Amino acid sequence: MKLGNYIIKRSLLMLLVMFGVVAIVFAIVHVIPADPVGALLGGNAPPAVVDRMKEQLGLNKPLFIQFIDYIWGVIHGNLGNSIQSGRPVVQDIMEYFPVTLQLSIVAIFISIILGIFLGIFSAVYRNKWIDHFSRIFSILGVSMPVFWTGLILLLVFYYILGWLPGTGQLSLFVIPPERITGMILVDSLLTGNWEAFWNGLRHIILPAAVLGYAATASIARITRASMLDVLTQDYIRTAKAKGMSKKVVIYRHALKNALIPVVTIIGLTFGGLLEGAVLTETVFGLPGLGRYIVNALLNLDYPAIMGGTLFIALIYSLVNLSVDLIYAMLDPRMRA
Amino acid sequence: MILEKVSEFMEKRKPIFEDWKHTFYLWRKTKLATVGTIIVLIFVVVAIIGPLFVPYDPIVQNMKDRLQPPSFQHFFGTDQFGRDIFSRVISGAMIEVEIIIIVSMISGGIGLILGVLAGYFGGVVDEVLMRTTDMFLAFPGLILAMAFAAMLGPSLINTIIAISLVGWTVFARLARAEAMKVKNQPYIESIKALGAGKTRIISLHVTPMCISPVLVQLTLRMGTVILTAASLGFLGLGVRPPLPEWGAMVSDGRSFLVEQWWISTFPGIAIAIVVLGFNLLGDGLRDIMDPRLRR
Amino acid sequence: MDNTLIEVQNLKKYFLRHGFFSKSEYVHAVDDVNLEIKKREIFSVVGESGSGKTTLGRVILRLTEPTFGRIIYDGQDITALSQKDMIKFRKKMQIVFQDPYNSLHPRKLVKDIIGEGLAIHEHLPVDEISEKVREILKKVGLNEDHMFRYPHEFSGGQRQRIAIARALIIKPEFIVLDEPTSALDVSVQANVLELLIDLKKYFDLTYLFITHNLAVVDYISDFVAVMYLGQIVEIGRKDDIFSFPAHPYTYALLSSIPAPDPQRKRSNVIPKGEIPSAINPPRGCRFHTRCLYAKEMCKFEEPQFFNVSGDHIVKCHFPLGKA
Amino acid sequence: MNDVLLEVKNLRVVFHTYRGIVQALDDVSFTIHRNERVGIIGETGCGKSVTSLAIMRLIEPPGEIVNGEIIFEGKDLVKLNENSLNTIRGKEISMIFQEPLSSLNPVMKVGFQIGESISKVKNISIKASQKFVRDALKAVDLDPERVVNLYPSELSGGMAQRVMISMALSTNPKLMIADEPTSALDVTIQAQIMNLLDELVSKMKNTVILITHDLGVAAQFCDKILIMYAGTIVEFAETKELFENPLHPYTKGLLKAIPKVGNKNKIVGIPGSVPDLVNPPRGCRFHPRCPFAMEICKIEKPTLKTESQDHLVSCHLYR
Amino acid sequence: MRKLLLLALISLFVVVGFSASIPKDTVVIGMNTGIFISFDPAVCYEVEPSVLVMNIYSDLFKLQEINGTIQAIPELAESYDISQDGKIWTFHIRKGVTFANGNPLNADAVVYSIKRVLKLGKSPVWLFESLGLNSKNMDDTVKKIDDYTVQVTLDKPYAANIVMSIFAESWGGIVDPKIAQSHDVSGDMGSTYLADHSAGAGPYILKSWQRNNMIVLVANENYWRGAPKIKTIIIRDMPESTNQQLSLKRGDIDIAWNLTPEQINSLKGDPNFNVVSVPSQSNEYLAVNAGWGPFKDVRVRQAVKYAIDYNSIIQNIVGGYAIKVQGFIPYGYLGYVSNVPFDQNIAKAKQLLADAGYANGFEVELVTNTTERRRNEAIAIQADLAKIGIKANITIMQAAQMYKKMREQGIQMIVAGWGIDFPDPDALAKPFADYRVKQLAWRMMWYDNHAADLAEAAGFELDQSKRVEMYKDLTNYWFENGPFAILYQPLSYWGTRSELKGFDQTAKGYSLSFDLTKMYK
Repeated sequence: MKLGNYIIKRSLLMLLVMFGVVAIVFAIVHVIPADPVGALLGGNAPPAVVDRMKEQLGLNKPLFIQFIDYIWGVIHGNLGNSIQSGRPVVQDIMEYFPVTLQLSIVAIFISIILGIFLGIFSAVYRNKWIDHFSRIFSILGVSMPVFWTGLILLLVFYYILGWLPGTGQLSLFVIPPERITGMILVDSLLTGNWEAFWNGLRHIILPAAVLGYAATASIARITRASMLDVLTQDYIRTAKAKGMSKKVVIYRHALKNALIPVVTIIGLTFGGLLEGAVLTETVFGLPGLGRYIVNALLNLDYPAIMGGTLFIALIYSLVNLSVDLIYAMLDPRMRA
Repeated sequence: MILEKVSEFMEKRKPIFEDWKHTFYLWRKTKLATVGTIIVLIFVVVAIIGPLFVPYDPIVQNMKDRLQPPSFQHFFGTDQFGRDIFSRVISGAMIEVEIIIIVSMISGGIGLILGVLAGYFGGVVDEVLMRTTDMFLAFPGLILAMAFAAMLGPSLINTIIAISLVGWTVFARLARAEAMKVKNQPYIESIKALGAGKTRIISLHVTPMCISPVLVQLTLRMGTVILTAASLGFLGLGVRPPLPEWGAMVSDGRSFLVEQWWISTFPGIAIAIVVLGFNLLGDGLRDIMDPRLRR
Repeated sequence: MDNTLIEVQNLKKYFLRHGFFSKSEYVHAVDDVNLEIKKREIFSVVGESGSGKTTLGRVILRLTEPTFGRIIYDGQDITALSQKDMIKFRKKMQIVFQDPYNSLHPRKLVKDIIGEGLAIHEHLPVDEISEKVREILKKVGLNEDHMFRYPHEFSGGQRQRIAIARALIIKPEFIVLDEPTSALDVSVQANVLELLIDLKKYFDLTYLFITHNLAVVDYISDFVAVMYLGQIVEIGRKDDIFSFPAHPYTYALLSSIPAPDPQRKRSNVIPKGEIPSAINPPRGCRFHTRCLYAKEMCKFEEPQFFNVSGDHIVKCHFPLGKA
Repeated sequence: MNDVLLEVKNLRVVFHTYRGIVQALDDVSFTIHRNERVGIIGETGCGKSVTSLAIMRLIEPPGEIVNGEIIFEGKDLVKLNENSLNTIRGKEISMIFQEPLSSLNPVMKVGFQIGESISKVKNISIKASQKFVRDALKAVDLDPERVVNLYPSELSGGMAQRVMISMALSTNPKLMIADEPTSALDVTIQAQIMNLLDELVSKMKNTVILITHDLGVAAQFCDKILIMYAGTIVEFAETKELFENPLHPYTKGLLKAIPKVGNKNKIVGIPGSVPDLVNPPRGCRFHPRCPFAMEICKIEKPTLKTESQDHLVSCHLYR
Repeated sequence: MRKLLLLALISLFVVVGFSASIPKDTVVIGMNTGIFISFDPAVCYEVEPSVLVMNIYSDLFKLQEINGTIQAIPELAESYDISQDGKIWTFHIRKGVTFANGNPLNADAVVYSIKRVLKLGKSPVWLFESLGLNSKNMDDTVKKIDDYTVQVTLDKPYAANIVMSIFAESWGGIVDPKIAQSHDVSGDMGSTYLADHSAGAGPYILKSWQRNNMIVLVANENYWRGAPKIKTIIIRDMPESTNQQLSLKRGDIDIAWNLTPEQINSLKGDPNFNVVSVPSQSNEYLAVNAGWGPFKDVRVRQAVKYAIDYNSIIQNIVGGYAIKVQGFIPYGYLGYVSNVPFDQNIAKAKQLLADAGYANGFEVELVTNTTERRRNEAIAIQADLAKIGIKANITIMQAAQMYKKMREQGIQMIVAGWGIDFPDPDALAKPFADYRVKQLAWRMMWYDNHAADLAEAAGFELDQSKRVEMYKDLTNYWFENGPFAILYQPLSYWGTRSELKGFDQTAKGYSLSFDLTKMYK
């Protein structure tokens, strides 16, 4: 099996990409004419204090040296300390990321199910009203600003109807599960804490729905296109000629083929979700990586910005690598 | 005499018109594309002539009339500065159009050129370009746009630059894929066999073929551009006030959502409709340009 | 006076094939081919898919760079030329592709497609180009109204005529015809073949005719080369080959053709099995895996060319009719 | 004794396109008897594939059967609902196609795809059908143990067509339609496949409709040949009769246009090109290209008439 | 597939419906905690977290609002002596006070805590340094006399109120040396640990802090003044004010911390809610760069001050939650000037501009940061300035960028705020008038020696009434010449549920003082 070689090759390329990401972010962040120390100290501190603080943080060294130092640190698994919190960035990420991951997973689950169903309906009933409806429905998801949809849903489901909880990951007086993965739902399942599980599930519905709905359109669109494409293929005609029922033709013969390109889009969509998480986490007050990076950006916390983006880039690349592998496994043509 | 010439000319070029007629027919057949086109047309028309007809100045404040609910005086109500939201939404259309056009030209242009070059030449050129797009693709666009916006300072032009710099990669990939497909087609080969140079082949023959997928994606992305602008606004990195940019209006009005819902709702609806329009149009264009449908 | 237009010496073309999971391999598309094309001749290359006949045609025009070997055009080694110097040779040699649907730019008008060569080589004013396009259109049996149409409005035969017109407008000496009629219906094929024969006389052309259709080869060619898995297995005057096929493969090909005649029954000398992959071609004689007459020796030793008669040569240990 | 298996009456199929309505099949009628091998011959766009798809009721929008009956063993397939059709497709009538590789589902193993057909006919699970699958593969000279677990992408064109044949014949259908089964294959492989098909069909006594553009293939395989032109049937006769005594000018032209190995006669193409079926010529659809065209040909549509014993032709020259 | 959909629907309904009211001894606060960095008193410098630090740690002094002015009163320092020259302070520490864990609070702890701030050198250190204490001289200047006496030597005789105020702030919190040292990581004196743990003697103990999520404080049952009535205080992170508003209305939080004026106004008149507002310890100002172009001319600066519609800003932008103050000394402070000389007077402003030679106006860049209120103020000011022909282009910047630009004297015009570091007019006169301290006046290039001298002299004036006069003189001079227009003194406001009582007392003196023990239900 040459799979190993392939993975090694891809991983090396990924390293290169990561290096580029670091370089780009480093460049962007450091040409910002701003002063993270100033942000840290607030407006009142006199200049002498500012200078001393810079020295403490090593921000007065030449940029090139700072870059080398940073790369050196990254190689050793050290993303530096956050200027704001003073804690190691790695520690911060490990604390925040599970929240984002959990949110993204639930969201992508929602968007995959919704997207694939809408896509199939659209394709099968092409140019009928079902097609129009499901396309408009899915496109509406990408048409509204995520934060606005989030607030409206909060208003309706939390404030007016009172069906779902508002903010956070758990209700106040629910005892959180012991931290194992950091993902509340997983941890509560692992520890058998059912109250926390149901509560956590209720809390994640709104943000995940908002996020997932926004990602639905791209999945629905590719499912539809791919399904339409597949339905005109010769092997579908063969299946029909074999006397297979419509259901078997669509779900057994067409869908399996149609889903192959959908898999690739899921990787890209995942990237979009991480992006949308920035907004959703703010609206729903979730302690995730998105908010962490936003806060870091707003305070120009260099190490946190770089560490956070680098990490997201890494996750994104890993997801896409696995998507490519899954793709190859799903499609026998790639194995030949 | 001239009329004859014209009719002769028309007669000769009938197939060209036929082709357009075909396109038009397909367009009319794809109902959602029709809807999308109409929305986008209305949007553009409103952007161009709307400001001439708005009942109030979109920028001048009138604190006496602040936070008025929708009424006949103010169709969409007024905001916290007493500005007429209807007028602001109408005037804002032009800003969106500007953002969309400039972003499309920058990111579509960069993407098309780089993508075609990479796709046509392959090898090292391709490798370098693809790794670069990987880098840009690897981190979420919004965060990158935020970083750019934070770096350059929030303003209309910086928003545009930020979104463009993030957005070109998609087009580069599309153009590259198309160029790779096209360059091995017999019709390009025959031009090569005729002795055409690389410049000629790329500019006259390959690039035109790569435009349509880029164009379709651009149309689809135009909606996203508005949304990204809105998201930047939400994080406080959007355009400079007091410009009536829709995204900024939605995000500025969001703290009034419970009591004065109209402030952010109307621009929000405007965004949703226009983005929907662009998406429908883009989907439709994709269908219309689909060679399988054309044959 | 030397009558040879093109001489191909030891031509090889290997393609690198990247596997997704597997390691990269070489496809031996053209493997050590030697041939000579005389002026004003129709030289046919015949073979099944994967025989490398198309690649051979493309390499001769340097649309694909050869891996090894020389191509001598009218005494000049064109493999050594830079792309820039190649341009003036491009005027002399042209190609017509098999697929009439993809060989014309779908977004260009016929006049631009045909006029392209003139636009590249002769910097003529638009009117003059139009005039020449009009002329050539008549030559290939189309009319001038067709100038302002798009390719998709034409039938396969008409498109092939357009492609021929495009090749002819720059007055080449040599044309590679890569399966020019394979995608056409028989009734149309006959017309296009006739056209090609007429044009050859009119313009004093030399053809390299690539096809899998032996009946067409028999009809049109002067000289025939039979290819199998990247190699030429038999080469000679058309009548020699068709009357006295020496290679078992040639013989098998001939007998596989279903004759449009209910009286003739199907033959039993059909080669067995599948065509092997050109990535790892069989050792020894490449045809031995399918050959009905293969002996032990064929598996290990690659045959040399054997001169049957005159310029009829065959690459086989045990040529037919020799025993 | 009623040995009529399939009777097509006045079949008319159109395709709705932006340019107008394409009249793909115009009033097509023919009868096929049990155990016959009928070749449908014609050039691109003559409607031969449309005919076969119409028999399978596989005409999809924008195509539409607007008129006619397709009577298969007494049932009019045009009027059947989807469910009843599915009991006929695959079981009573099966079909193989021109592009064997793209006609197999790329993500399913060969064994599964053949098993699917068998399981449906025999009403057993796909798993249980596997032993029949092996038999079916053996019948087409493939190594069952190896091939069942392959994906179509791992097959060569010839092997794939063998798989298609085994799939089509595994249910022992009464009628098999082979739509250009060898057009995409090399001559040597084509000969193998045609020999195989001949052998199998002789053994199982299926009725076959062979659709091809290659008169050679048809000549060697079929008992009867039906020539189509521009959506109409122009001639229908026993193979030998047709080649020895072609009646229709189109058939004659076709035979003259084919280059034959060892035949030094000059080949002659048919002038002009196939008409646009949006606006087909009035009268006989062949008249613009016909060397014998008369005034009546431009006005009146000829009908398919019996000229001599079992030799039908549609031409005003014969009345 | 269909089953999946059904399952999703069912689970949705299972999930629907919930309620959990807040217990009586618990208070839940909704707050944007995005900028929270640390609860270590030696590190914490931001307004909201330092409010909590003040309730986790006890200081030598305490700030309290008495009769409308905020004063420093003895807390852990039962009494103090000041030497004749005003430089040596001796603190007598209250006996019998223990930390929350029972460890004794003594002179060692006090000395340790002060030295800890100096040694760590984090954000708040400059306030101690402004008294002449630093990490180099601390062994001489901060000394333990006996177990309950500490002596601190300053470099200059600062006014007593300044010194006491600085020791009363969050950074003056006394840290338990045992806890701090036992969690020392490479010499950080426990500051990593104390970022989210507590080691104080205040009324509350920091039980947990999940960043960007939730902070839990529990009552310190050993608190030397007696355990507080509210046993648990939970601060939930809610970055969106709309979310806080909804949660407050739903009863999921007791206090909404970051509401907009409109949101708070919507609570008024509803018996379920109270609106609590107190004067803020800060100024909201517009500043122009006295070293840049037209603003070099004092008349142009005055024109700007006359162009602004102060009333409208107070009414419409901050919803009335502001006190109309125009001097730099806020309401409630020594030297407060109630005189408001500026009101919008377009004609006068135009005249002043014309006199200065700018009848046709000019273009200027108006910088402010991303907070919504500032943005709105900038937009309003932009409109006002347009009326006198000045075209202001608003540039919104990150705080970090804005301060950087400001420190480089690169700003033409800015809308910002000044949070007061300690409750003494000196904390305002110096930055706003004395360019030599390199704070606001310097940043806006107002190199006015007269103003600087006055501000400096007033800082050392020990006679109270003379000092008041000096500040009044300074203010009047500053009104005419200064590059600042104070827009207003903000009121801080909160929306609370009406079950919660005593929050008005709690919030008094915010943000310099905030006493959580005053709340009850």
